[in-house]
Amino acid sequence: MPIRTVYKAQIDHMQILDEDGKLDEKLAKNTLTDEQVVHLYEQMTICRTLDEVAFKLQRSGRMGTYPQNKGQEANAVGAAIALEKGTDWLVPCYRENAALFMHGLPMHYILLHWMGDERGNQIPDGLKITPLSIPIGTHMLHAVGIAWAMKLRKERGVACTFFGDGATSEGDFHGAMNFAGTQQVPCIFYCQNNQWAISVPREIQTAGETIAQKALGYGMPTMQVDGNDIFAVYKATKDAADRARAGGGPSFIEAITYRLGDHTTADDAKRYRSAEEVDSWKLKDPLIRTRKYLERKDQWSDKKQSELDERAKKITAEVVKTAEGIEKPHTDDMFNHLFSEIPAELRRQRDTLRTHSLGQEPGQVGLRAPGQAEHV
Amino acid sequence: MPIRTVYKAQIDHMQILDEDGKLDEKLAKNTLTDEQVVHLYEQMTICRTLDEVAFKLQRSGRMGTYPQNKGQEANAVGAAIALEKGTDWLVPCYRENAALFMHGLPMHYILLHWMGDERGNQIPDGLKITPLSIPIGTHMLHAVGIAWAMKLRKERGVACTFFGDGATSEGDFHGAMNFAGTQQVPCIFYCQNNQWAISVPREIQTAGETIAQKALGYGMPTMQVDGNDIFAVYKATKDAADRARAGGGPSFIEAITYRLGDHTTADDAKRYRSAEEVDSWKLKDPLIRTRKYLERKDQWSDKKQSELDERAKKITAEVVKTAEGIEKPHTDDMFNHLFSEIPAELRRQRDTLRTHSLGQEPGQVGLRAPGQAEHV
Amino acid sequence: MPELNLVQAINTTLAQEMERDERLVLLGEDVGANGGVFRVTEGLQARFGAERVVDSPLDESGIMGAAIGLAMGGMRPIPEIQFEGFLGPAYDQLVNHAGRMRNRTRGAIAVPMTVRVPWGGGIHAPELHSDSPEAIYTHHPGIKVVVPSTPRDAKGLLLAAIRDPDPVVFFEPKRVYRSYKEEVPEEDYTIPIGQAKMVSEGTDVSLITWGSMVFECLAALDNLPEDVSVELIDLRSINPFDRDAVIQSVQKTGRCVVVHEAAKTAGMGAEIATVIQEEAFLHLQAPVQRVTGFDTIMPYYKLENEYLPSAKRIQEAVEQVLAY
Amino acid sequence: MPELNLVQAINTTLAQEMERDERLVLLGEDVGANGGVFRVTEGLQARFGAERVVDSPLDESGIMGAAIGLAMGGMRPIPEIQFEGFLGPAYDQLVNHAGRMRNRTRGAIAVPMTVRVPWGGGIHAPELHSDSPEAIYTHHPGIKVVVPSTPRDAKGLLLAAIRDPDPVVFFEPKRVYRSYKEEVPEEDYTIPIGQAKMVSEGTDVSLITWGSMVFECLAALDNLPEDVSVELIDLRSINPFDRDAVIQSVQKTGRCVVVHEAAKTAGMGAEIATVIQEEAFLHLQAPVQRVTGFDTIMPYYKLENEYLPSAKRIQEAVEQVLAY
Ligand SMILES: Cc1ncc(C[n+]2csc(CCOP(=O)(O)OP(=O)(O)O)c2C)c(N)n1
Ligand SMILES: Cc1ncc(C[n+]2csc(CCOP(=O)(O)OP(=O)(O)O)c2C)c(N)n1
Ligand SMILES: [Mg+2]
Ligand SMILES: [Mg+2]
Repeated sequence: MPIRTVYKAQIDHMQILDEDGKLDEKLAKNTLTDEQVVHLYEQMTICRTLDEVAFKLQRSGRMGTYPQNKGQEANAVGAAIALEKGTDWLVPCYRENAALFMHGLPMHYILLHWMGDERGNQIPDGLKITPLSIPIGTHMLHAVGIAWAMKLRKERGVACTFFGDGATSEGDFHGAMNFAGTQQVPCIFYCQNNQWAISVPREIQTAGETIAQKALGYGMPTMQVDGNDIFAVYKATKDAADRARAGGGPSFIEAITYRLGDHTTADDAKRYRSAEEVDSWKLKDPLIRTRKYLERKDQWSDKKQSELDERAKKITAEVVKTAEGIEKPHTDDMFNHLFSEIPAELRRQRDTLRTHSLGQEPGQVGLRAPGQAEHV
Repeated sequence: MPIRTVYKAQIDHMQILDEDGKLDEKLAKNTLTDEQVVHLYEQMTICRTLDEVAFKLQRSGRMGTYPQNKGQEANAVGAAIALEKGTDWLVPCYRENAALFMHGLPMHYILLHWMGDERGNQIPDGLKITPLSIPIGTHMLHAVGIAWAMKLRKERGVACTFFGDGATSEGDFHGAMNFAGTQQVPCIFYCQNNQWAISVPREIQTAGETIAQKALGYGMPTMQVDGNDIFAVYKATKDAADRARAGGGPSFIEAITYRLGDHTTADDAKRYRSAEEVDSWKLKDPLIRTRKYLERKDQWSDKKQSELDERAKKITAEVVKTAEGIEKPHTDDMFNHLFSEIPAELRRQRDTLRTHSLGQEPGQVGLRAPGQAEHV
Repeated sequence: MPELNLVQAINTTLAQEMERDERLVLLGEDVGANGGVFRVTEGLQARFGAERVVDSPLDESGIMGAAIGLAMGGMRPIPEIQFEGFLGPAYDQLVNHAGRMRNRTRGAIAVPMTVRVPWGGGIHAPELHSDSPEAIYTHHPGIKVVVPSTPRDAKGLLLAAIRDPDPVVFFEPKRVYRSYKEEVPEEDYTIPIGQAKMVSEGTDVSLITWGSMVFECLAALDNLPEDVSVELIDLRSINPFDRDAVIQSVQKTGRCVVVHEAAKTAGMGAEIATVIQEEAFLHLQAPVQRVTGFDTIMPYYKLENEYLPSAKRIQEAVEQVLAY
Repeated sequence: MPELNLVQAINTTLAQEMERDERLVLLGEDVGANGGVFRVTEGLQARFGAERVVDSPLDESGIMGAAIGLAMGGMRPIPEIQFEGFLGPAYDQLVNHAGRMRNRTRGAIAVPMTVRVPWGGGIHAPELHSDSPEAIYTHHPGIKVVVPSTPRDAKGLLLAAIRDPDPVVFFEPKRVYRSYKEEVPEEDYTIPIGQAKMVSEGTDVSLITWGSMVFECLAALDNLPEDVSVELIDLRSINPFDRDAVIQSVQKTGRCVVVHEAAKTAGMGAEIATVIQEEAFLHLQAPVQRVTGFDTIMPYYKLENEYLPSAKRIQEAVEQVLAY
């Protein structure tokens, strides 16, 4: 046959809860209960409150650079509730705070991290969470490896990794997708397409019409969802997790969302995007939409809202107190954890806090007796 | 709309000259003249003869590792004739010898390269060819940059880069495709899918059904062709080049082909693939098929064949003579070309052929007077 | 002469040279409308257009590889890598392609490009935003490496780098970006790559450094007794580095301390100390000492100042070398 | 005890340890049916199955990153990078993730993996198949680096590496793969990472090297006058390296030559020479000398032997150091 079709594909976009808080009942079936929605609304609100608090901490010099999650919270909470805490792994970038909290990360860890303290990454035992990832696009490979390990160990867990639209340009994104596909590992690739990578818009990031279509090259199930819709996020993640658990391999989710704040506190988004654009997305804010839904269903009230606001303030104030109450780490800390056992020369550097080696009698300069072992 | 389709795609496979040498006349319109076909057949034959000669050189210790092109020659010649010599750039891997020869590379350069001599890469002035690329999957980015430069300089040239199925797994493949797409550069991505990357079969390389679908993620026109069919290769490359010249940006071509030999002379393909598989592909050999076509059109004869074989032998013998006649490079050569001007310390290393610095009076050890400049 | 900080000096130099040479193309993440995350390319896209100041996809290997291709195709690309920690993904293209191209083609193909990279610690940034990998790109042959420490040097070295027919990595000490101003001549001038700067002449001990550590060394000098005569050398170029300046200085002083931010082991301090003992052995009155980052990962910012060489550590080393 | 070459020693050790520890997974290009391009993993896929001996896609960064994830997930991956020249694409994952994970999580997450990499020159291979980047991975904190030179050492070091709770780069000198045999004990034994081997004791000069250069040094010794007493040390581990062994040897001999294949500038020779002058300054009778690859790209094979340190160059340096 001179010309024959060898491949066909189609990608769908799903929305269940629209911008006015109206639900598509059919699609919503077997998704979130009202109780769960209330819970997610609370989690989103607390996360946003933390964002505001963090912003102020940075501005008053009490914290370093911080990336707000504002506007994207539905992705984190919708995915987190679709996954099993303690069984499934979360492998985040840095805009999924609420998901990490829901899976058990103490909130002050996030502040500690951005306060320049590695102990913010010292994930407590038993949690299946990896720390925030600073180098963009590199951590998805770790999710693939973790998922692969679970497959080899015949565990039922799934790894879900979050990343931005910009991250899909890195070579390691390609590698992660390809390894996940060839090894058919239980991994969910959750792309928070918030339209911007710092100042670079989606259209400059890739010539493809969607991000979702990137998954086609790896033979991977893929779809688009409204990332500001907790129902759609939940359903897409749950379906992907179910498929993965059943041995169906990896899935890709492109969630259309928007960061309402600056890229980080070091950024000024007004330099590169218009107020109209931001305003148009404010109307799609997941908090507003979820609240409208709850109100529509008589599950919410102004009173509940002010109680929640109060509670969020209290919780976050507590978190700040905890984070700021943690003393500056001892200088030993930067040496003690490089290897499981500290090598002799590094130990000397730790104990003397210097790299130069003079100051002792020549002949005994920093030397141990031969064969004398070093133990930590 | 709760669920709507946001993306659709379809990929076609094209064959014009089938395995029995039968042509699809409609598709073949405005492709290759008989004269051109004879020319390409000759080029393929000479290239294959060089392969055989090179194999023997390696086996007799007169050359290092060598990767035969055997079975894949139609890709090189079909693409080369669709591109403009001296205007379009060829950015090859190492299985496109015939294309390089057709665009002016002296044949002995290829042998020199594999004889462990950088002068095999010293592309003569005026040729738009980059040297063979050893690190897989990295050179396509250079093709994108070269194409980009041509676009910026408003030249009419196109860059065509060749690579294997294995190369599509590297991160730089992803980067090259993405940059080409976003910058809409005049670049053709020509993938010789010969089914194997050394011992790794296509199915282990990627979970996608085709390689061609990888281009979808970058919004790039893409198709599959029969890579052992000079007509299909020509047409696909010509269409892509025309589109690129007209400002239509990059294209992707997956050419289905097969290496009939070992990966290189250091490889033993019998370890990982069956004789049946190889035999089935022997029937699709581009040389056989092209000869059949020419015979069918009364353009070929046994006499012409033996004349050609004779000529190929003579040419390749001459090439070997030239390559082997080139004296071993002077040791200076490994120092002289690192930078446009050789730094003082490197010059010392070159002139003394040593890295240690003793042997002179201390106080004048290799030192020049202050401010005394070094000129090469 | 205008007083400029490092950011302004690089910005105006880029503009000046882009005006002069049409082949110059800047590319990198956020270099366009945003003017770079440090605003080094501010205003350049507005002035020279989006064809010459290109916001790239988020892919450092792509930026580097495409820049190599642009150079091969006759342009003079100036890729920016946003932070030195993100040179990682571009490492292969930089060392195995840019650094090899001229040599492996015996001069047939060259890669004239200047890779601009914010470099070093001291600004309390997140992880991988405070490293100093100059030794890595020096050990791999074929790439020139410079680290200007002042606005005036930056201009001269940047022009030299851009006009150099070979790849140059141009490390910009972040800590200095806005912390130091000096008069920068408006006219065109270059500073040869490979030439150190004598910051202060001295006879007792040679203090060799580069980047923001020049300022830390100056602070250390302030705390030393008046009668200690230190010769402070700002290396400026790391590959090639000014062997003559180093050797002559130590032949004079007989003592030397090398200071850098990077980890000690297999860092540039080792190379410099080794060259000194190779070439000035009989002049040496004391071992060459290294005051460097520790052999561990640059910590998050709470301990950053403890990691980086301090004026105090430098002073101590100088005193000990003098007392040897 | 069977006589094995390096390939066989590594192969049998891998098999032995895979038998013992179910968490071991090999992954890399062509490691399966083909047994690796050097046949180091020959027969292992047939024996342990395609789940534990995995042919990977052609993507070194993917191999490294997935291996890191496997380690984080409780496995003990042994990725193979086909040639050291192709570590380039995997560099970022190796130094910025594997090397940092334990430290950046303050011990919460570790990356126990052994990266096997054929290493070094001398087999007349194509470009990027003959490099020796050990200094690079030593300068970046957090990664252990070993280079065994003999089959027996390879076994002990490989077992130590696999059982190490941190990432180890295990460089295998290609030139030695099939050129040297020795008896290798069948039982289980480890050689501690960081411990050098005294190849021959001596009193006049210390000769420090690793990898295939051990054999080149032995050849040099053969050509030296009988009365010259050379202490030959095979470093075996590069990070951490055995400072005590080096320092004590030079304190005894007062003279030292370091030999390695990699380019001179900012190579490991510089670190070793610097440590010696720091710690044995007053014992030194002559500058430490480096016999290394030149500061240019490893040439294609016609000039490979001219690039690599030869017995003759080593001998010359030893004689000159002795005559100083
Ligand atoms: C490898 C790497 N390159 C560059 C950066 C600098 N940087 C930090 S965030 C960012 C943009 C990320 O965009 P995206 O992936 O869309 O995530 P978003 O911030 O929008 O959530 C960049 C370029 C980085 N952190 N890592
Ligand atoms: C970056 C890199 N990794 C590994 C290799 C070793 N290697 C050489 S060729 C090859 C397979 C290439 O397969 P493919 O791209 O399909 O091209 P083919 O040889 O089949 O034409 C491999 C793994 C290499 N040269 N470069
Ligand atoms: Mg984004
Ligand atoms: Mg192939």
